[in-house]
Amino acid sequence: DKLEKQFEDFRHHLEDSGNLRERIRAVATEIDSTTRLMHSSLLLVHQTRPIPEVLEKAKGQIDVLRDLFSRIAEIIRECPGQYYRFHGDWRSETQTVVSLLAFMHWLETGTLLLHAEAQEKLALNSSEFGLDVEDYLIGICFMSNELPRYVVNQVTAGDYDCPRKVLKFLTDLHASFRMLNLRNDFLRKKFDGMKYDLRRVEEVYYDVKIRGLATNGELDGDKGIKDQT
Amino acid sequence: DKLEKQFEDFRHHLEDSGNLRERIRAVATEIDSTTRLMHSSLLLVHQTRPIPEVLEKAKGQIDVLRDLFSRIAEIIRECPGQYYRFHGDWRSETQTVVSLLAFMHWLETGTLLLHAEAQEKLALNSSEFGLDVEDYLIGICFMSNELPRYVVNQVTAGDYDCPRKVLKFLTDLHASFRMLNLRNDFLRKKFDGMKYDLRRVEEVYYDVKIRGLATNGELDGDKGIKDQT
Amino acid sequence: DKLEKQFEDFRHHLEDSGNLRERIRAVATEIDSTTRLMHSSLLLVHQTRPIPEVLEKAKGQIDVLRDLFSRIAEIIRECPGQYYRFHGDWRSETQTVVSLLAFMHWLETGTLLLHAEAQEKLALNSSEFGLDVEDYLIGICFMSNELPRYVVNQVTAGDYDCPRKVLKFLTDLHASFRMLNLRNDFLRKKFDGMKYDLRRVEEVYYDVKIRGLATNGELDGDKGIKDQT
Amino acid sequence: DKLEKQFEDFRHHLEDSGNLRERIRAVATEIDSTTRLMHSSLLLVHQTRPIPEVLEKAKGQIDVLRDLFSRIAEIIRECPGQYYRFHGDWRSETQTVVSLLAFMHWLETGTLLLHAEAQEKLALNSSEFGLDVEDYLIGICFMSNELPRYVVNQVTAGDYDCPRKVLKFLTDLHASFRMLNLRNDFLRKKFDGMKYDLRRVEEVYYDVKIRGLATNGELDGDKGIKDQT
Amino acid sequence: DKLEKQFEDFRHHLEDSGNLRERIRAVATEIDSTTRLMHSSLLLVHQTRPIPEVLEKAKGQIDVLRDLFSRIAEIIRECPGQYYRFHGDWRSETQTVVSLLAFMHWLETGTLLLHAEAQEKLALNSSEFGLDVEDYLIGICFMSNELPRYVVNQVTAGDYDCPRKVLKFLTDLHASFRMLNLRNDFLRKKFDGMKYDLRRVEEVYYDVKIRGLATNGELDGDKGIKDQT
Amino acid sequence: DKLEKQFEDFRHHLEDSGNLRERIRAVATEIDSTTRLMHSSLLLVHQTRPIPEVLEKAKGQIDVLRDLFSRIAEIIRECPGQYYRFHGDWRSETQTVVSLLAFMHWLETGTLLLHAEAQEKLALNSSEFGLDVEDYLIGICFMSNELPRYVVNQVTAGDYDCPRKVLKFLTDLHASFRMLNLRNDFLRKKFDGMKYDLRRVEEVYYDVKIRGLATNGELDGDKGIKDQT
Amino acid sequence: AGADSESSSSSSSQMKNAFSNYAQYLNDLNEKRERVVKASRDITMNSKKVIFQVHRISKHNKKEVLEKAEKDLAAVKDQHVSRLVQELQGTDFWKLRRAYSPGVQEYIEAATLCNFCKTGTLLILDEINASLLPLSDPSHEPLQINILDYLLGLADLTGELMRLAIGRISDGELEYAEKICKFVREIYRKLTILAPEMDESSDMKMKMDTMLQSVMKIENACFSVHVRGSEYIPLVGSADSSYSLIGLPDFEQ
Amino acid sequence: AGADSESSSSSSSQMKNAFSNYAQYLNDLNEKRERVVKASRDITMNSKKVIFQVHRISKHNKKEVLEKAEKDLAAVKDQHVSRLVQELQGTDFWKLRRAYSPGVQEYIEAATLCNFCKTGTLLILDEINASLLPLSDPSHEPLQINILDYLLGLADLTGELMRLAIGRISDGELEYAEKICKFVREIYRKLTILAPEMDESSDMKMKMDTMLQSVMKIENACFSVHVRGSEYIPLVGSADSSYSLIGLPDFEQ
Ligand SMILES: [Mn+2]
Ligand SMILES: [Mn+2]
Repeated sequence: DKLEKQFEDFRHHLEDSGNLRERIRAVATEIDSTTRLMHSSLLLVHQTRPIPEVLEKAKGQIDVLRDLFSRIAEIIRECPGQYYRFHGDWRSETQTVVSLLAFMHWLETGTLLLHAEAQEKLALNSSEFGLDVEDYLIGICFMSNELPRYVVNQVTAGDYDCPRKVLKFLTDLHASFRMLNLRNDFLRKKFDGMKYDLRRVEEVYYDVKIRGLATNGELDGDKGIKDQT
Repeated sequence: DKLEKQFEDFRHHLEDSGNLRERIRAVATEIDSTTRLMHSSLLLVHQTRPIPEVLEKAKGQIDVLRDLFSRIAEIIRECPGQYYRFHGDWRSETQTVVSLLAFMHWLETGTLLLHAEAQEKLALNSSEFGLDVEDYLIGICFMSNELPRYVVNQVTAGDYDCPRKVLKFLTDLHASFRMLNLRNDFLRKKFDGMKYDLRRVEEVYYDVKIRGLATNGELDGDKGIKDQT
Repeated sequence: DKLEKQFEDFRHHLEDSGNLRERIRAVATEIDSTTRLMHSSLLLVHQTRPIPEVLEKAKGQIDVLRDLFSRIAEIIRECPGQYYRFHGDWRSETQTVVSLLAFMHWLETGTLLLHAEAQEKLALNSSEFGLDVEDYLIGICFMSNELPRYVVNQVTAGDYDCPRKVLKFLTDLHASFRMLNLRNDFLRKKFDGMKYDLRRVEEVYYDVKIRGLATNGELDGDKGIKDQT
Repeated sequence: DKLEKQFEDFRHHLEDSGNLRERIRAVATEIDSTTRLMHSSLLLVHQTRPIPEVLEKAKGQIDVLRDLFSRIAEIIRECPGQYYRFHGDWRSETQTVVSLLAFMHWLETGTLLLHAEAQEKLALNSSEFGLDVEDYLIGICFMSNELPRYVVNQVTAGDYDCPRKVLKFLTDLHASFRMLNLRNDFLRKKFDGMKYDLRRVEEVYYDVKIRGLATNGELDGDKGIKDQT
Repeated sequence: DKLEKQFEDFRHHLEDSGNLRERIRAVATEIDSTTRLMHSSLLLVHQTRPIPEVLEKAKGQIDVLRDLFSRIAEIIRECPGQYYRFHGDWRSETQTVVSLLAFMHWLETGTLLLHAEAQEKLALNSSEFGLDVEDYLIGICFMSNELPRYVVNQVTAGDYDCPRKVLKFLTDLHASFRMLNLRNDFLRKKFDGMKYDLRRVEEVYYDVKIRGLATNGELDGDKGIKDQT
Repeated sequence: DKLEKQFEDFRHHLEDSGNLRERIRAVATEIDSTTRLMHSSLLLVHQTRPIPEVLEKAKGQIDVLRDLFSRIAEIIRECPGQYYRFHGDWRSETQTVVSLLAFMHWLETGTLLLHAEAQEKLALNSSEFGLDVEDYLIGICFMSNELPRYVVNQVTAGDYDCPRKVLKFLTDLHASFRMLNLRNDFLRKKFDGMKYDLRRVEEVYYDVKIRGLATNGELDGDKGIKDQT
Repeated sequence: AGADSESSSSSSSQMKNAFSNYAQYLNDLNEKRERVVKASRDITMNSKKVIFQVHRISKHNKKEVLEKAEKDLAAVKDQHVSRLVQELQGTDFWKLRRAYSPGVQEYIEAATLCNFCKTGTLLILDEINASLLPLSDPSHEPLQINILDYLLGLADLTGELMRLAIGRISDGELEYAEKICKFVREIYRKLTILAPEMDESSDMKMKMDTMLQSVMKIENACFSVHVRGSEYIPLVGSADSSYSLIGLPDFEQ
Repeated sequence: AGADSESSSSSSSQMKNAFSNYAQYLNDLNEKRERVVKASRDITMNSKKVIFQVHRISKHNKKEVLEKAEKDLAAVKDQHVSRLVQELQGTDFWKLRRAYSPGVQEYIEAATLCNFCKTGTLLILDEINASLLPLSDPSHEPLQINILDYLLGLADLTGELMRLAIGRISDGELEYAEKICKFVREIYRKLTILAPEMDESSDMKMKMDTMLQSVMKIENACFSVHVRGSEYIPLVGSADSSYSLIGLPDFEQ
């Protein structure tokens, strides 16, 4: 009868979305492994290995990520309009991806990886399967957390120009975030933490400055972190 | 520059979705008021007022609900593909709506309001703006919670055949739910609660039966709750 | 300087209001003791002592209460307009007072003690020092919590008509409360609890009815709880 | 060097036990599915289907369970002495298995499934891979929770001798449990719940007795629940 | 009868394991006292007492520990295969033991105390009664937490080469841990904390370096912390 | 009858002790006000006012405290042997008193206010109405919490020798506390907090030392905080 | 500077001395507390056994069961409560109250339960305290249980009486259950007035809630039996002299 | 029975009547509360914007920034605080305090912050209340902020001052930071005495903890700059007239 038929349909429906979710989680787990590898490589930057060398290994994984995201996109394509139904299953991993890509991009160019550029790197496409703006922003906050440590270790290794560059970058980034009217949520909390990163970098810049160690490059005429490599 | 432009865009984006969310919440609040009115009318069923009279008032609100849901649908139409991004903002109200409609339908026909029928009553349309299956199922669980009280009051009022009918209905409903492979989530918890409703109705049926009050209608040859009206 | 002066003034002001609060608290503590005595007397109703006897002792305390409230009113008169500044210091005691008075009134008359009647009993006066409506309503909810226990013990003592009467009263009371537009606050929570009282009384009535113990007084032709006294 | 070697070893060690745990969890999930099937079949006992028919389907799954447990045993054999390291990963499923087997056994024989018998049914072996005593006891408590419902439904279906038998069985079981000195843990809490099952069965027995419906079989000379089938 | 016999057996079983657990807990409490004595002695290292003197007193307790662990091993020998059943009763104390031994070892040799070495020091034996690998790793994390404080106090005392050595050690240790695929459990949480230790040591090294206080020993040519004694 | 008499007696007894408690609480509230005044005066030490000036005002309150404690002693004399029955009603205030007296004493002499000295200052007498040792110890812990802030502000004000002195004092105090066998209670928790004070002072000393700001007074040849006054 | 160094190290050694006194004080106190806690635990355990024994009561074995229970209770007093006497001299009586209170409360629970079963009345505190006098030799102050522990024990008693009532109903002794019901209601009523006046009344407040639950459980059970019983009478008639509301055989014998 | 039935149904209809009065009362009250809450939210939002504006301050733009902030603050008062006047007549001033308190506190925060930046002193309550007088027309009692809300707002002010101090340090204005530090310490000291005397002091107790954190953050920042600065002087000498402790360009302009 109709009742049985309905519940039979529901069973299929629930199983299907259960399977879908599992498939997504499986890919998300792979993304997690990949980012852990990348992160491990990138950590060497704190031991002042040359940046190109450090980036090389990490870059090798971007193709892998691209492939993994395309697999999620493919899965989502099976259930049009339900991107946000399953979003929670891959978002935290995506935020980590953004933070790593943005860190790499910054090491290379000294500039912020834009949302559009992040999508491009991951071969995503807003109209089909895009990068959620809040995930992007949270990822950027995570990246900011790495910078104080980077600056400290760079100075230790003798790169006295680094604090100036990072300070300029973080100051601009912080100002940009302040333009946003954030709700009282996770993103807001992450953003609030950014000001401590800023303060620590200011201190290091000051330490270098008073010792006459800082080169006299103007903060405005910044030429990117890339110069140092 | 591009950075500024990006954050300017983000600001608009965040404000837009904030506004959208507020508009949805406003409609959801209205749905809540409407269901409270309906619930108040339906409560008279426990005072054994004639069912048609009880239903009449509640039915009058269905048009209002239909209108409210069409307003949410309209809002969602502004951001295609993001139904599930905002779903949390109206789902709990929707579950209450389903529970009331299903209770009314059962009072009238003695059968379960199907998902398709619920959509129809609310003039929803799966392909555009449908009723989420889990919301439907949770609503049905809520309805089941009303039945023990109904049975007790009906027996008090001298309707000794009611427990048998309700037991039959709940047993079938419970069996149908058991076909589903539920995840360990809210729906599962609600469904787990249904077994207490079932047990209570069994006890009332037992009370009636042991005293020889039950009519000898067979459980199999049930003709629905509607007969009593 | 004016800064010092301001903080000095503040200290005096806060000390003054602190003293006032302490005086109020002292009276509130006495109200508490008095209501405990009353409550203890009223508890005898569960041992099916004759109602007039039970009420007599409790009634003796009403004069005491009246006096205590007049003392609070006097204190408040010292700080015109600040009734609600100190309201929190006697409101929970007042709610208990209302619940006891309403229970006594119901035992005697079978009807609900109205707000105006409660004020009258306590010799309060809305224009000067009145009974806050929400406190009154909360007190009524507390009274409702006593009824299921009362019904159970009355039936055990052989009064099989009691459930019917109480059910009628509680049903009407519950319906009256549903007319109120409650915010999501303490009163709402208390009112939500009333439905469990109602359900419990329905079950007791059911237990009595199904065993043919209930007299056949119709629910409509209720003659009030007072008849039994 | 030694450090690297050690962590390399650890990595293998942790991966191995991670894999092991996953393999165990996979089997435990299968046990869960199997018990859900069994439970579904057994629920028909409340709809008074003939016991042999009900048992038949459920019994068919015992082989499956035996096989699943042998698979866990096999896995555990790979890491001798570590039964209790992974015990938490299958214990809750095992408790459910015990409760179902004990219920089936009781339906068939009217007696308690002993620990040794439970091991036998599952082809377990204390010296290698046994059934933990506390898991067994918790499973028995779960079974007891099913009995009041069973009794109510049996009486409804006209089996008036059932309450006497169940009461005798539960009374003995409860007395046996009281011999144990339980710590203040989960098992103790489950056991504390058993007294409510006992009380409910007592009430049903009483209901039947006062109506002269109970057969005059003596409680002492109980011949097992099996007679009724 | 069999039922009684079974529960009689269970009573013995439960009492026996209760006693066993109590005996283990008694030894664990003694381990706790001993480690507190050791810890007290070791704290003097922060007051820059000569390391050999500091170690001497602490080393005196190792024999005591060895003896206590042999007592636990003996108790466990009474119930073969149940090491992990009672593991929770001594594991937290064991982790502290590992952290102290590892700290002492590092002070003496500048290297990490390996798992095998830790077992040796405590006269444990993997095949009978070994040191659980996760307990060892957690203990190592605890040790890492002591290092930032140590470095700060050493620099204060004028040992400017210490940060370099500790940084090298911690960096390697951290990298080793990163090889492990940790589950989301207590160990993972403790390991996550290690990165704060690392960061703090980097900062101290930075402070020393930027002021030209660091000797120019290369990070690679580290000769161990022992040199300084 | 004797039952009534007993409860009547109890009521009198409890009312009496309730009154006593209220009288004690009233004095305790006055102690609280007094210590707040003292605390507020002592806070000026962070603004590097000359210590004698800061102490003067606070010292003026000691007589008041002495008087208040004698009033509690007098009340307690009414119920011999029940000191510890009411202890909870003044202990938290007493702990604050100890912390302030000990802070003042340390500012003046650079040494710890001993238990006997604290009693003397308050004109207490162990044999009649003494200062509970645990209250004393908790008060000392509270005092330790003030020291890091004090050191920071002293350094800012140019006193570079302060960290060394405070570190010496705190290290000794911490070592002394470690001699105590603390149970797992409030005192233990407070003492555990002392290690953070110690660590913070070590860090401040480090900050001063690494910049060559510390005078080269040796830690062993400490001349006490008093010198600075 | 030499003098200073001396004064500093002497102040430091003064501190060490003082702290070794504090350490001694705390060690003594902790050891005593440990002994009191152990005694309290033994009192609790053995009082619980007495309570367990009382619950073995049935229509037919009342006398034997209660005799055994009373003998056991006396043993608890002589062997374990007695251990508290020399520990709780002077201010320690109140200082260590937390350490022994659970045991004493459980003892009160057991003693009052036995007494109720035997006499149907409440054993009052004076009587209990009188029974403790022989434990003390003349050189010690006698141990006298305080009102607070007595009342807290009484609060727990109602829980046991609830179990007893349910058991008696199962056993057909409805009147006995009703007697318990009255008794418990009366205790609840009395404590309603006293509870808020007690030291640290929040514990007691929680116990009052539990107590009301217990009272209502008894009332509901009596109600249940009553309405069920109402069906019984028309069936068998009141002539049945072996009338028992449930009349199950006594499984627990 | 007929009469009884009448009396019963009349008592029932009496109840219904009474409840429709209660319903009216609650509806009116809720609507008023809703309006007050909305006004409070608007005051909060706009006061926060004023505070935000103040934080845009730098060494060089002080005057413009503060002028704008003051203008905005005046607008908050005229457009939003004014909405409270007719709502809070009579006992409603205290009855609805919870509904408007957050907004008023935030307004206090903004007003005192502006004033501190301009004059370096604390704006006192009398002055604030005087500035509110023009809002009321003669037929109404004037709106006068109560002490409690003023003190609660002051407590929050210290958090903003902390942010301001940190910003000033980054900007090289160490002396300004030290001035803030002194000011905040003084407020903290004053509130130490008052806080426990306030109505419902638990809120304030939490704020006091936060305030102490803020004070210490400023102190630590001053300490940090101080010890770092100590290294600066030997390097560049005090002759450098463009001496600035950090001397970063002002990014926020
Ligand atoms: Mn008990
Ligand atoms: Mn703020």
